[in-house]
Amino acid sequence: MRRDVPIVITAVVGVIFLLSYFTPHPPLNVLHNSASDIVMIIAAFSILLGVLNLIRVNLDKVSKKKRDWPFSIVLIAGFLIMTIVGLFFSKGRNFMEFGTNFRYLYDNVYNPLSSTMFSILAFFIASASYRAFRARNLEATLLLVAAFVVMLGRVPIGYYLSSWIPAGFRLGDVATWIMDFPQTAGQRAIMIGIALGVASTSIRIILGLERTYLGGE
Amino acid sequence: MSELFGLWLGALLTLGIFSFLYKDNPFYKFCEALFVGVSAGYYLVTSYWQIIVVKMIDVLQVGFDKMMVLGYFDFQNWLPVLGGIFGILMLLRLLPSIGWISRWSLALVVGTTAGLYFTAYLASNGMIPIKETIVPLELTYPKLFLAHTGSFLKDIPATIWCNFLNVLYTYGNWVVTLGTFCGLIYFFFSKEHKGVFGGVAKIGILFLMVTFGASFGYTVMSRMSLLIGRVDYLGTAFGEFFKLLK
Amino acid sequence: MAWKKSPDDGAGESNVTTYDILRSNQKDGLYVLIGGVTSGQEEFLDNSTKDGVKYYYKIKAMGKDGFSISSPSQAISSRAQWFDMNRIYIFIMSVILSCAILYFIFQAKAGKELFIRKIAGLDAVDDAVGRATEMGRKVIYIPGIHDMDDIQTIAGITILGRVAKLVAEYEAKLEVPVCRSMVMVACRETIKEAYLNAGRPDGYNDDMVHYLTDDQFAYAAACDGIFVRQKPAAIFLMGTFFAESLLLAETGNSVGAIQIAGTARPAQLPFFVAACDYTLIGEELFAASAYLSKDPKLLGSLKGQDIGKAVFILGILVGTILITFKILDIGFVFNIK
Amino acid sequence: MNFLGKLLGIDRRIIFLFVGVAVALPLCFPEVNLKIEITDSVKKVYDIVESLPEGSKVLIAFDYDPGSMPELQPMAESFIRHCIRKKLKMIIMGLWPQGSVQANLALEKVLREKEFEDIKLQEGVDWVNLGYTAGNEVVIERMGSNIKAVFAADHKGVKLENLSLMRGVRNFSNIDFVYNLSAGYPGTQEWVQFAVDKFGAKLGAGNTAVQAPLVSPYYPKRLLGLLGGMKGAAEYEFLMGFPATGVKYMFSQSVAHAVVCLFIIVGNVAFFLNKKKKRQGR
Repeated sequence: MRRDVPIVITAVVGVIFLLSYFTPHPPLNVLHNSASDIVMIIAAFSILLGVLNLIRVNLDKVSKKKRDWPFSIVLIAGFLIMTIVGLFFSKGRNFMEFGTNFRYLYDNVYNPLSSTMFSILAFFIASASYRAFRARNLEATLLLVAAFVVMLGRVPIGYYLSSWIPAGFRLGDVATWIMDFPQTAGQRAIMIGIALGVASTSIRIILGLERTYLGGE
Repeated sequence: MSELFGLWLGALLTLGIFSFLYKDNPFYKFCEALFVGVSAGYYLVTSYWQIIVVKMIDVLQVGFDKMMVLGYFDFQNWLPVLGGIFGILMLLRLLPSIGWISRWSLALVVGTTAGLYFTAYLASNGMIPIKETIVPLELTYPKLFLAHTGSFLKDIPATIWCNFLNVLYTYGNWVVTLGTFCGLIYFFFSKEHKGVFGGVAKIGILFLMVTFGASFGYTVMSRMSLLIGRVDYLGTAFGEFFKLLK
Repeated sequence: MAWKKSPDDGAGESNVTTYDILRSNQKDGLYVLIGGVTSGQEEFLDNSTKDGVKYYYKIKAMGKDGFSISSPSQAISSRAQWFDMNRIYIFIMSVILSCAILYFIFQAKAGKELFIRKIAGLDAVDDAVGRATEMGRKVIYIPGIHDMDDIQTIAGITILGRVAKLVAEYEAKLEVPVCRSMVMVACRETIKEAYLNAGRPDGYNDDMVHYLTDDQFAYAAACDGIFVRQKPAAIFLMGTFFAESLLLAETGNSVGAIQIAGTARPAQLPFFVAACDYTLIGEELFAASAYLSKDPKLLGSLKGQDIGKAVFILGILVGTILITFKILDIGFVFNIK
Repeated sequence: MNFLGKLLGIDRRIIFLFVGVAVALPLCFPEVNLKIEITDSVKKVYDIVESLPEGSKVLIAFDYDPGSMPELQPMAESFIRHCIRKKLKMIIMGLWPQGSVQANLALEKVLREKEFEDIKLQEGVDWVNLGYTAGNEVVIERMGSNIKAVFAADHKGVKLENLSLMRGVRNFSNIDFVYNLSAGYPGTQEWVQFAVDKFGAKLGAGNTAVQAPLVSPYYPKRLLGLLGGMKGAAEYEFLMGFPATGVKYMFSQSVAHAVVCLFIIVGNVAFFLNKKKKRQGR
């Protein structure tokens, strides 16, 4: 029951959905189209597990006065406020409409935090390129040159640097060439490889060869 | 007023996150904890309203109505029950003695994924790139031009450069076919990368490096624009603040 | 369905601008608008039919000054098929690929030795875990930010199984902060099993895996905090990543951890290559668990993959030659409808 | 440790500082006027709008959310500015839920500008905002036969029949130009495939820097003009003779790029000098 039932479920479900791609006949086509919804519903139920874990870990920190415990209070408070406001004080299912309390919190707390975290990438991209783009060997040099040309080719400085060359042959055009040809080739090789890797992983899962995530007895 | 308060609150939190760039500090820890808590709440609320309510309860309601009013059973409307049942099985994790039943839900999800991804990836990542790679290759000589302004001697470097780029563009498709070929050779697992095979695989790596460099450089622009947007937001918030002080 | 162009189509002042398509269940019943096309076209595909039901169609030609309606068409009904002929080639490809993979799995099972080349990033796993043990610091494993409905996450978790076994053997410490609840459950099962197999079931506890939040940037913020405060000796990033890839990898780099990353998201690979010590590129991520397990059956599947690769390469070469010399365009074989 | 070694292992916070200053400082000097090379595809959009007679109807599709504001909002603003200058009628819609909100923000901002102080524009007569409708490319396809079948009312709930601007607007054949601001899916690709290919609409577009190369193959045949990223926004403002946010942002972006490039160069120079020194030392 513990070990074999899950393996059978995985195999049967896997084969059904594999075939459903080729069969536009009910009930397989209906199943095919509803698959993502079913999975989403399971995920929506299980989010409760994660959230309870989050609360438990942080309550634990507070009660045992572990390092940085006051911040755990902030975390729990943030979670409770957002959840209660969203479930009970924000126009029900239209909770994201303009003017709801939930929307206010989203716009003024969640969104600034999220977009700032995103924008920090600008700094990290600079420090990563300083460190990584050094002409140590042939591979690193190609990495460096491609990045450098594309980076410059897409802003006006690139234009100023190469304005002595007739239009159509400037830095921007070299950047376009790199993007259109060698870059496309590399992307395709990676993509085709991934398709094969996914296929092989799928088969291993369906055959029950990869099943660590199902645990033991 | 609440709008202005919101703007400043947002600006303060923005600064809190930025402070991490200097070093980890209590201000950042506060923002981080708040962010984790608020976003976990956000996802809980969204999953409830947009998935449990819209994708399950509403759909079942329609199925129920169809059965009651029209008297026919629509399979499609009852499928969410499957999600509900396995979702509840997942929650049995909370009871240690029968927690292992949740593996059935995991098995269902993993099986679905394995089945759907096999064909989806084979189509979008396998077949389509191959179809796009099959293009006629240029077999003629490139047209070379002597000078772009008429006087060859006046602009030798420019002319050489133009011809160089012209050749690159003319034989672009060769580069794509060759690069895809060598890149795929690199991914071979069951053959040692030695001799000619190893050489081709090496060229494959070089192509991958150009690819990585180019897409890195390509992304810099959009990341910078995000930062510009953020900094401008901070500027607006401070502007409002100083206006108030005056 | 198809029809003849209106005589007004493309002729002077009272040009037809659009054709509206009307449909009904009965010949003389109420006709409802279901779609339209611009002038000059003579075809329309109705995707909204119920199988087995008879339909009648009318065409309404719209001009600038008025319209005219055709008489009803013959009854038409659509019918479901058990096999989608549009997908015959991808079906053939699936069969070839599956057979190749299965064949080599069985070959390996029968005891045939298979050669697998070195993958540098995976050979470094041992060192990374060993270093963590020596330094007395943690190993942190991040299985991407997607849920179990992404095959990359599953691949990431199977690799976690191998890494966790090593960690158990070395008696190092492991922490897995996750971004999805189902992933939390799966990771716990995986690690528990790994500790059991390593003969250290008592070394495992549920708190090794903890959930943070579903949000990608909040998750990244929290992970960055963990990196900076715990200063792990090794960080694994295996699974689906989006923009947060560099947020994680660059902070991990700044605390001096050995980083091994792997993803099949081409857009994020450059950042891992720039900021991590080792990167598994695309297909290598899916091969990793087989490689680390050294299980002949799993290694057999890698050999099967290579056969698929050979077929694809052959397809590209033959197709290119044929089309270059204008003999035949075999692109339709790889066309997806 | 010697100077070169220090330079190679520079504290990344110094790099952060430089990037921060490079982004923030130019924003403080909006007066600086960069010379900008005008791309053909941008000029095309400008020329088409210039050529439209007064009272022509322009459809503006806002397919983005606040995440892409820095790049697309300046484009939206200058296009609206251009429309008001040319006295064109604007029909606004969004395939992204947030789109029509972005439109209102842009419209409000432009209407407050000094140039238009004396102009009184009326909603429903000079512009309408149809709001958002779910359905992605299907929305475009259905608009091709009848717009009223897709949008029954505008964003405030006013019936389309009661909006004088919408009288006589049945489908794309009654619209003189479609302008799409896109940050992904659904966006310009879908507009080209459905509005242009199926219904022959005249389409111009503004895209984020990441999106632009994906749609640039459509230019110039199926897509009549294209603005790409902040540079595109700046160019359009330049053409309008009204340098605003786009130019300001563009300046900031250029400096930031230059700083990153300089760091890469410095890093490599230090790397080679260090290698040479080590070799000599041995």
